[in-house]
Amino acid sequence: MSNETLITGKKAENAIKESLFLFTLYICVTIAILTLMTLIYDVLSTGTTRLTSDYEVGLITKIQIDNPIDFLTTLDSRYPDRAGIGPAFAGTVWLMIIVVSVTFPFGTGAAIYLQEFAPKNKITRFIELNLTNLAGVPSVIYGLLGLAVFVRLAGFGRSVLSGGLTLTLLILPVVIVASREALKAVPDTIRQGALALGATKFQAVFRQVVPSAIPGMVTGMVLGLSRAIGETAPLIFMGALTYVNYFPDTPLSGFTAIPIQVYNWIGYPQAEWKETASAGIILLLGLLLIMNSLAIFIRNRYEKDL
Amino acid sequence: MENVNDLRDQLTKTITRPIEKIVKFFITASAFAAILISISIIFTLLTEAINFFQDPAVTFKGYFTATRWTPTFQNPEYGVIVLISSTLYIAVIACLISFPLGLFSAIYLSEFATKRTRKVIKPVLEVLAGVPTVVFGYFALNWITPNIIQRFIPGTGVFNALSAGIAVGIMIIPTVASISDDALNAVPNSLRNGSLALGATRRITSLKIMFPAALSGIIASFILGFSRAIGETMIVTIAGGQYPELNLDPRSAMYTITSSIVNVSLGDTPHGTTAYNALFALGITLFIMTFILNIGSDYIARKYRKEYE
Amino acid sequence: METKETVQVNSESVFNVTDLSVSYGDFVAIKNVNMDITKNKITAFIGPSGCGKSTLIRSFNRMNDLILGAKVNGTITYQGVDLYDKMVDPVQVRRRIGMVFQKPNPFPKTIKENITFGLKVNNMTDNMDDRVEKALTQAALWDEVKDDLDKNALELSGGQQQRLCIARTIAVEPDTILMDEPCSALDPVATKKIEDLMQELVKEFSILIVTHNMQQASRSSDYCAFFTTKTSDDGKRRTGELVEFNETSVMFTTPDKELTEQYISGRFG
Amino acid sequence: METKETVQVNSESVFNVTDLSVSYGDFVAIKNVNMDITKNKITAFIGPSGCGKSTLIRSFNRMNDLILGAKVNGTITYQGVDLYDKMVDPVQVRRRIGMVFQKPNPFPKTIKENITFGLKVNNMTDNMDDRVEKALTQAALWDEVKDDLDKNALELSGGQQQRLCIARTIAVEPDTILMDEPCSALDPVATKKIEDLMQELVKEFSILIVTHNMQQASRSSDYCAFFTTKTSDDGKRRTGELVEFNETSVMFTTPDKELTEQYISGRFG
Amino acid sequence: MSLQEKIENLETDLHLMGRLVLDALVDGVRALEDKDVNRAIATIEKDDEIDAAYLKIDQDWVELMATEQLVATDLRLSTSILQASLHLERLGDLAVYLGNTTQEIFDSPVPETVHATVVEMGDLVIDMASSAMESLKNRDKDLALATAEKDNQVNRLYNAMLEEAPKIAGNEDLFNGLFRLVTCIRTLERGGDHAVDICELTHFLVTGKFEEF
Amino acid sequence: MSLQEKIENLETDLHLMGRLVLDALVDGVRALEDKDVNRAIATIEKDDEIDAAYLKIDQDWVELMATEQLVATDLRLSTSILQASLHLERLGDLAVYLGNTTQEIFDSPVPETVHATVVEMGDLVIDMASSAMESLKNRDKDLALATAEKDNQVNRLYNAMLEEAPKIAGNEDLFNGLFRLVTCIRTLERGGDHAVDICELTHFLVTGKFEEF
Ligand SMILES: Nc1ncnc2c1ncn2[C@@H]1O[C@H](COP(=O)(O)OP(=O)(O)OP(=O)(O)O)[C@@H](O)[C@H]1O
Ligand SMILES: Nc1ncnc2c1ncn2[C@@H]1O[C@H](COP(=O)(O)OP(=O)(O)OP(=O)(O)O)[C@@H](O)[C@H]1O
Ligand SMILES: [Mg+2]
Ligand SMILES: [Mg+2]
Ligand SMILES: O=P([O-])([O-])[O-]
Repeated sequence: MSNETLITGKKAENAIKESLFLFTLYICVTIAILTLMTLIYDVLSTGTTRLTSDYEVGLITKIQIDNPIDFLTTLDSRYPDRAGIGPAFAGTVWLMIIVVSVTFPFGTGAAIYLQEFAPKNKITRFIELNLTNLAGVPSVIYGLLGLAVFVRLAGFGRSVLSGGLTLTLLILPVVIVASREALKAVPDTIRQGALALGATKFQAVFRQVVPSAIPGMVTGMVLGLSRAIGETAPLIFMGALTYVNYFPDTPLSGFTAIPIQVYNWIGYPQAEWKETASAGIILLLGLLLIMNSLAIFIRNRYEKDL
Repeated sequence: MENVNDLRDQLTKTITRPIEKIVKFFITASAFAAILISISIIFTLLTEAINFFQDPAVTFKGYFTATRWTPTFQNPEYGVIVLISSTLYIAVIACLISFPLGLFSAIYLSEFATKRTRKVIKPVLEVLAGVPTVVFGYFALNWITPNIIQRFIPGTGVFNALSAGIAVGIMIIPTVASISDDALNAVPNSLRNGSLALGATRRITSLKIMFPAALSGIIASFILGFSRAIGETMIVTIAGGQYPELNLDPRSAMYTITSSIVNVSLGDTPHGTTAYNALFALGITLFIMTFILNIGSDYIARKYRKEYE
Repeated sequence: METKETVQVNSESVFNVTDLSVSYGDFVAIKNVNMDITKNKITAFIGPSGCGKSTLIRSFNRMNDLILGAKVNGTITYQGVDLYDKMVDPVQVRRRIGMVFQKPNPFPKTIKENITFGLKVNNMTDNMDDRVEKALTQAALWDEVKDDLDKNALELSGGQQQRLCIARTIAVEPDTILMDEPCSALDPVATKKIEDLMQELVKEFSILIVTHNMQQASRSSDYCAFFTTKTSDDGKRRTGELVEFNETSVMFTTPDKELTEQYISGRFG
Repeated sequence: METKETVQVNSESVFNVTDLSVSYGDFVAIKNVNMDITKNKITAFIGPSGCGKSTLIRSFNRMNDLILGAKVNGTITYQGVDLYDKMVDPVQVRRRIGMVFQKPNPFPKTIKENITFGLKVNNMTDNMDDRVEKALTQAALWDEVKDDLDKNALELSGGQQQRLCIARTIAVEPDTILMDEPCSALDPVATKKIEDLMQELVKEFSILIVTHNMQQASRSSDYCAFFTTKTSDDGKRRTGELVEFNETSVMFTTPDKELTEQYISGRFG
Repeated sequence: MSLQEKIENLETDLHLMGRLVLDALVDGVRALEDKDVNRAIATIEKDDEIDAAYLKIDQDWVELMATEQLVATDLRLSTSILQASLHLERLGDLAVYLGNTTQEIFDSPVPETVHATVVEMGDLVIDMASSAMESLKNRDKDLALATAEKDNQVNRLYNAMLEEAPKIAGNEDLFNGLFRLVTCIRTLERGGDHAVDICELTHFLVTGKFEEF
Repeated sequence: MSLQEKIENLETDLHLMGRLVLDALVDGVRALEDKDVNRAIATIEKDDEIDAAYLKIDQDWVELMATEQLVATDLRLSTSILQASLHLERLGDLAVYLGNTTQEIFDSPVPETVHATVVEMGDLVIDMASSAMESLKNRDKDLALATAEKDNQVNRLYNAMLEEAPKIAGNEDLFNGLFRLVTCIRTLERGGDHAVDICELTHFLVTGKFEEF
């Protein structure tokens, strides 16, 4: 066999096909990334003017919204330049508190049961199937469910509690699945190791497995929350879209939330509202970014340990 | 050696603590809550939907054959086919955008990207996946429609199916890319090395070895993406418009199941009216469609996971 | 139960296995095992893959209980007590009969916590520091880690991890240590260290070890059991069986069974 | 390039390694390797974990190109051609120098497709069926699978999978086969089969094998290279080095170096 | 080469060596019987070949043990081969001794009875050595036992002859001690050889080389 | 027990056996020198101990080889131990022969010169055997070589004596052949033993048991 093929060979011919293929891939990735960039750029460029502007429109205007903090604390208004996102922001905070306090115990509890204790039988399998399906059920349907169960049946009315519980139902499957993944990622050898030392099943799970899985569970929780924070559709059914211009003070108060407020503003025909909507979106994206970074941070910090 | 009886006493000394029982009860109950949620979804949707069909104005036949969806009109028509076709139409546009872009991005990420590039792009895609849909809706309405659609396809309305479809497509790219990437990554590295060691190029390796090996996972990502597109609400509500008639022109507005649900609920439809009940009929229709897709995707995904475990 | 008290226990043997078989559902993995395991000796289980060595060794501390569908028939008595008696709590059994696994599996915690975990679940919370030191010393690891007890155990090398796993096993003062291929994930140098360690430990513990490595069995065990899979007459079921149980020196020089000879001299199959 | 043609190639040797070192970024994994690999012989690489055996063997077919940051210095000539010459296409190199990996890695396709894949990418599409049969026969697998060529390769046993991987490697008619611990995932019976197979294959191919198993090196190789890690004077860097390269029979009876003797007789470290 | 083949080769070599030694023995005994100096010289010359065969077996054996882990029958076989080769080597020496003796006595008068007995014993030893190798080849325990029993006859002849010799010499009392001492001398001479052989082992242990001192 | 310890034990056993054999040789030579029948009997009795030591070494050796893979120095050492034990065993036989001879001749007249030479040779062999074992113990190649050279002196004495003996007997021509044949007989007797030893190997190969036939 000659050695020439090693040197000349079909390198060139291959190279063309290879580069072409790689080029296609580059294009696809670029488009995917570029749209995101465009989206963010568009929002930023429209919204920042709103957040930094100090111009006055109209005659009665006295409240000048000229910095982001004011935007966060001010009430909504009929005038785009004076509309703040205060009640919506407060509503979102309320929602988050309700969601976390209900989802965390139930989500992790269910995950621990299913992953560690559930017998491998038809009932368990049925629960699992339910969960995968629930995770994929469109959010509007949760809205309908919340409407029927919390608003009407439980009599919570169109309140922040109903909204929070509805969002809880929405992200519960996501959190359960993520927590299960975190538990699943704990090698079986850890369980066996603990049991072989004479630990009871309970000790093995709660002293070794769960602590190892906590970072993953928290990450799942954070990601679930970040989904909840941006959800709009189900909250529409909670009356969040009606003009709410006060801060909720009890769980049974009416409320609105940031994405709803944004949706509201998008709906107004005047061009100035675009800027206000953008400002709302910037806030929303900012919150998401913080939560995602948190999730990534936790994951990177603890992932290599296992 | 110790006495056999002592030993037996020791070995039979079982310890149980009440706290363990309580905790176990609680977590078991949590898990069963999942069933409860599903049952309540089906139950609430069904009961109200049954009320809907009991209205003499509504016929089962009409529900599936009428070509208009006008529940709040004087002479209401309930042609769900309008909504279903719009929904599928927009979903298909979304898939045409997201499948190739998502899949090729996944191939790039798992087969060609250096570790560093991957480390940047993966989180970016994840962030993209987390962007609230209302933002995509805003983007479709305020950027895609004026800057792309209306510029290149004159005569397009402010609300149009194309723009909504594209935005939905962009929204599900990360889903498709991320699950496909997971599927490609689940293929053991040893297969890649095996192929390269036989003298295959990277292109052949990714197309002939890695892609088929990850196929079931990729299909699962497609199905899930499609299901997401069908259930997507805010984008289509904001950018897709509400054209209540059967229509296949992408430049015009369309009326998806989800946006009609939102619209009905927005209006001051009183509780108990047929129009109100229609919400739940639509809900169950949507539920069934996504249910089938989700279960299918899960089934296929499970299969591929088993292959390499 | 009363009848059990009359059982005559050979003071030399720690386990007596009688007519043992283990099945997974319908599938009988290993059957008809009869053997007495001698105290303070190393007994090795060898045989081709799938002959049921792991299945069998897991029966000695009821780890099989954790496997879905696994069912043990026959009896294993441990110092005269039937391990599968309904009244016997497997958790207690595992405190007396420790186990070391194929892949080192330290908990993702500090070195010290790896050892104190076992102590805590066994209520051995007095003199914890002394116990930690003693266990690590016995496992020939103390000198290497004494200044780093708070280091994460996962930062240790594979061989050190395995010795840590042995340390945490002996810390709870079992009588017997079961080892399922404890060196198969280790390089020869680390393997040598573990083998040397076994020679030390056997003075105090009885050791059962499954190994794929015939040389390991031959050089480090006192007794050796050879298992193989036999195919049923209709060719459908393959079940593990004990072929020969003998002193290691006899097994490797003058095995009783032709099959053993074929296996140990590599002419199997 | 012209100059290369004048290189005097020892007709006996297939690779000449000169002053080779491989680094990952700043970390030098192995350095100063000089050796001639003899044609149609089995050459084994042994040494403690982390001494750079895998790193080195991957240099022989430029699989190191695929590892980020891996950098090869010095020269490896293959039948007189510098493998790291800029003009040399690594894809072509890998067609001539096959590789078998530690864990059997058949493609999740049929048995037949596993072999035809390599044939296709190498444009050897004539007489595919014959080539498939020949490769499987050479890999001592034909009889076991000839009726099931369309069975999924993943359904084969571990040992069969590894032989299939060998079959698909030899199907593309390389001159040399590199094997990185090809038996470490196999049981002794399957290992024996692969070793027997190597004895057959070496009549036609040159074989380089990395093995952790000293017995395997001693019983199946003709030449043996022993590597070890040496710590730099400041105790910070650990670099792999070739300690001894010798005929296997000499290495295992009268090694030249004290270090080799310590390693092969298990007194290392 | 597989382990199987390596052991088989080693055993074949042993039996080839056995053949050589038997040939040498036959030559030695016949040479002595016929006072055939040429044949005696031939016998002596064969010893180099025997020694070479012995060396090869030892070397191959060490290589085999170094490269393979032998157990059970394989191990016993290879051990037997090593030890048998040593015995054969010394039987080869015996043949040489017969050859040397033939050279010394071919022109001396020797008592007929003694001469006849030596030849008889020689034939017996040839027979025994041959059977012994046969038994080893065929793993024939019974043949081995039967062969071993023949040694009694050798011993009987030996003792009878040692008592006979002084009588033949003419003065039993006077010569008894002398003859016995001569056999001691022969025995001690062999003892020296054993010591030398141990020295060779030292050399082998230190250098790894088999060498005749 | 670690490999290291096992080999060390084996070597210790060999040197203990060496001690036994040397003691037996000293006893044998001294008994012959002094015509001391009691000491001769003691010598003969020691052989059982030697045989037992030999058997133990062989058994342990096989066990060692079966359970450990030895290479390089370890392998050479254990091989040397095995072979040395065989040589020692035969040196033990030599001592027994001297003991037996002493019993035969203690009341016979023996020519002074021959008697003296035998003792001289005996002392030489003792010296050689002792040095040989010493060289093996200390891995002393030079001592081994020096020791091996002493064999020349043994051979010289042997040849000289064989020429001397017929003269002492009174009729060189008549006795030359006779004496030489007697040494052949002694040699052949030992040959028979070698054949028996091979037979023992057959037995060992088949049954795995070391047994004296
Ligand atoms: N959890 C399980 N469920 C069903 N079958 C099992 C299970 N574990 C093992 N088996 C089967 O039981 C048989 C014995 O398995 P086991 O793991 O005990 O073998 P082994 O001798 O330890 O093999 P190896 O040497 O490969 O570890 C095998 O046929 C295996 O497939
Ligand atoms: N991709 C890589 N990047 C950085 N360092 C590496 C990489 N691969 C290996 N190394 C390092 O190079 C050294 C040699 O590794 P290599 O895998 O070649 O050793 P080896 O002799 O094959 O060991 P083993 O017997 O465990 O397989 C090790 O210190 C290892 O940590
Ligand atoms: Mg196992
Ligand atoms: Mg490696
Ligand atoms: O081999 P020897 O008969 O002289 O012991």
